[in-house]
Amino acid sequence: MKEHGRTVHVHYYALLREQSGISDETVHTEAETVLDLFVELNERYHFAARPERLKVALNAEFRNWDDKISHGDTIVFLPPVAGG
Amino acid sequence: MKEHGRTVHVHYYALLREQSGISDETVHTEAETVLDLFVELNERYHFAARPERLKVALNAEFRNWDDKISHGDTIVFLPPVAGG
Amino acid sequence: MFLLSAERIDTAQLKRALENPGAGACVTFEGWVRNNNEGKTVLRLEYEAYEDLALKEGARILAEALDKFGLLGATCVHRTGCLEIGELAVWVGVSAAHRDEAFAACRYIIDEVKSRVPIWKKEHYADGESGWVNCERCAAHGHDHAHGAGAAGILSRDDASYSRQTALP
Amino acid sequence: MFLLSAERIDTAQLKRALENPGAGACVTFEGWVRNNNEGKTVLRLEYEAYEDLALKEGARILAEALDKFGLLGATCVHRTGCLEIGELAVWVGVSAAHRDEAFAACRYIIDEVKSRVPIWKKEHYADGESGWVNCERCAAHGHDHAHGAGAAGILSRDDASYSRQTALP
Repeated sequence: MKEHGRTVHVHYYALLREQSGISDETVHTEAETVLDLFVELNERYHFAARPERLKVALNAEFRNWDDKISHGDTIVFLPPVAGG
Repeated sequence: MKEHGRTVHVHYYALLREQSGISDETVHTEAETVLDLFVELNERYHFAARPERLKVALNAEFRNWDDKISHGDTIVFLPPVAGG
Repeated sequence: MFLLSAERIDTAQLKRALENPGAGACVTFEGWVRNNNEGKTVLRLEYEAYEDLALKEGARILAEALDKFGLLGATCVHRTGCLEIGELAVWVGVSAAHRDEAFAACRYIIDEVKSRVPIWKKEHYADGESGWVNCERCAAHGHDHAHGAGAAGILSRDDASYSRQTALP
Repeated sequence: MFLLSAERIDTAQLKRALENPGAGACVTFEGWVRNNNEGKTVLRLEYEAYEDLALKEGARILAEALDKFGLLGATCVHRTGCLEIGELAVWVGVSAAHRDEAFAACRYIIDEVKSRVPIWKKEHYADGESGWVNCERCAAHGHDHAHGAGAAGILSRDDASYSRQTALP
């Protein structure tokens, strides 16, 4: 583990799951905020969705893109929902 | 049968059925309009309802109080409805 | 399809009849016998219908709704006879491509049925009294709205026997 | 009670749970899988949910509705997995003293569920294509409404990989 880094769990649903090819992963990252993490992961997966079209959940609650992430957090990027 | 008179069938529902004490009757009347007939029957039964609170049906269609009645017609005075 | 029923209404069967591969929305309304009304405890209800005209007027309301909202299906069944608390008094179900029309149409049908179809409701109260219920619009507006072709304005004679439309003790 | 179900939904049982002697009205909404959407023939749907958050957000919506409309009961069940045309995808049922609140609350719940609960829908079309469906508000407004705490305004970097939110062939 690098200095200052943190290990977080990321889950993918729907379009993001298909584009990453995985349902979830454990990531070691230097990212400080949720948005930093998204940008980092987007470089790897090239998600066909702009972050302003997504919402984000931190430990199963809706949160903000500039929220800090902590070791052990579970993060989910949420494509626009379409239930019903 | 009197001259100019006509024989009609009258049905009573709800409050009017209870106040007349009958569900239906065949009436020989000199009344020319539905309203005339109501006034005539009201003298007998003293309905606790003003005709402006009632609607009237002639041969199972909503009609007007000043409609003429004919021999053999079926007339129903309708208290305010309250389905549901 | 507008029906009157003296028996318990089978809602599952009615809902199946609304199915349509183009339907994305189904809205139903159920009127249940409530244990109170205007502050009085209700024990049971009686519904009485002028069947010939009720069936015609009910069918007209459904035809209006089908036309106005572009529905795929519309059904209403109203009970007659004695009903206990909790029993289903009236069922309305509609299916449509989208939910906007389905909600609007279901509401339209129950509102029109309540104010236009010749069905009367007698409430039996815990205090031993009973009464024929006035239509909601009458109660709300002190009866200054018209009941279709009313006799107001035609009648010149006074009607001395007028009283609150309630059964005498 | 908000539930997700991988199995067929038993609506009769759900409706019985809404019964209450003070309830005069029960309104239900059913979302059915429709055979077409935006001009394309749909063969079947897949629903995917982020269960932990979906259950929490669904429960919050029902609590809001109970409070806002003074309901006597409110339930919503959403399907997950593969659904065929005509299948029940989502069921909303509410009971209340009067029909005004029941209609308003049922509509509130389905609208909020569709726009807030993390559930995604993939349509499979007759032409062999498939696509994740955008929320209705996005489609209607070209996406100038906010999805809660969105990232617009925070993000300074361009996102060159943006494209229509649809599965690649």
